[in-house]
Amino acid sequence: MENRIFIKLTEDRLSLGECYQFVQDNSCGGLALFVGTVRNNTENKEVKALEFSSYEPMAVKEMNLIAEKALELFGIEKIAIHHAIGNLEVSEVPVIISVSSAHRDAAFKACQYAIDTLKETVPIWKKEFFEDGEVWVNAHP
Amino acid sequence: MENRIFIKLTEDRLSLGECYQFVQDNSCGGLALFVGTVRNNTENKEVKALEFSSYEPMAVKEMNLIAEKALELFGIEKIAIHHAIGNLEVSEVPVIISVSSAHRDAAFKACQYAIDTLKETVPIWKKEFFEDGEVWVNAHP
Amino acid sequence: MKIHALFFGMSKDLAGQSKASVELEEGKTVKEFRELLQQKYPSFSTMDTYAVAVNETYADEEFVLSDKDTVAIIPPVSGG
Amino acid sequence: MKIHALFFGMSKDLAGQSKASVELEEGKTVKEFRELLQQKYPSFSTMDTYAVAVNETYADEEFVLSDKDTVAIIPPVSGG
Repeated sequence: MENRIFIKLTEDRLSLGECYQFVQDNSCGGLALFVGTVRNNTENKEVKALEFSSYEPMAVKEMNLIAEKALELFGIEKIAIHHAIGNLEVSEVPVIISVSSAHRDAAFKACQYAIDTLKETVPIWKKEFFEDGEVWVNAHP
Repeated sequence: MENRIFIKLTEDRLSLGECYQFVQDNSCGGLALFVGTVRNNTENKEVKALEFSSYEPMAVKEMNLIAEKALELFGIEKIAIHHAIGNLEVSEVPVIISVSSAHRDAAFKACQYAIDTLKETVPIWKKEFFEDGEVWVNAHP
Repeated sequence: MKIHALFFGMSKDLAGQSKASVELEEGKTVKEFRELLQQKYPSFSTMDTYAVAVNETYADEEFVLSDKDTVAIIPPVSGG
Repeated sequence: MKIHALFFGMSKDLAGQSKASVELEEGKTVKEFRELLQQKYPSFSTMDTYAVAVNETYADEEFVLSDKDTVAIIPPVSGG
């Protein structure tokens, strides 16, 4: 199963090409990708910058769990889940997920499953910086 | 609506980066892409090459209709639908669809809607070449 | 009246040409045009089915054709 | 027994540190560890909720801790 999964948690810039190349497979007819981008506003306040931090070993473990589960649930061929940590600016890419599959329906479902689950379970935290302060996203103090 | 849609029907190689760049938008949090690739086998026969032909003006018209409908149905931000015609080899890319949206669920739905509808309505035909002959895909003579 | 017929995909192979000028009586529908084509190109019966587009838009069987219409024969598509 | 506590996200700001060594009686559960943390870090009550991972795996309230376990405080995640 190992060579069908490519997990990355990195301070480097993510590469759409790298995620695409990894899952590309001549036996597959379809490939679904999701690219998360940093939005320039949250509830009408302009976001100046973002910082992603993580509990790194556990985040990698959870990302692997998602990938294994996606292979099992949807019968897909390959999956890459890459997440950036550190400082990101508006329009930069915190996450890329790519999935290849013989059937496109499974590719879409697995890709959506992976991003939905990542947002629920992977220990990564986003802090948004505004003109007048900063806030941990999802926390409700 | 025009600058939110990018339709291309071309003999050139398709570019994932071009589709990505077009839909990328700082107001969007999510971007879904679909990349079709040429499979190396159909019903266990090895495909040597493929040729895509089209009724060009109508194909472009139908691709535009799909894009307009996707904007309307799913409230997405932008959509690119690119299709290659001419000769393609195994692992080359006949189609790329990219969609950006404030909400990822709409991006996935619109992307899947676009590829599903393209495969039903856009006048493009694929001929597969095997060691021992050729066949029009979808035709049942 | 004169209809410009266009053949694509398998229908192009069966017709042995990519276009033809077809004479048709005034007021005829797509259905009647199909019947005429079947007479001119008997091998078309080997196609399971095909759709018809009039002036680059899909048209149903009851659509009434006009002089100089462009009628395209659209075998099952297989893009993507 | 000794528990290695790790603080992330908002809990790191509230604790004013990223880790701590916490003394806990044998046989205590995650639930009891939470109560102890609440005493040590009263400001934790300003967090709506948080999950707990023991040795890099999510653990529920009834999970019984062992000596040298690493217990991470996981405020609502916001990756992606």
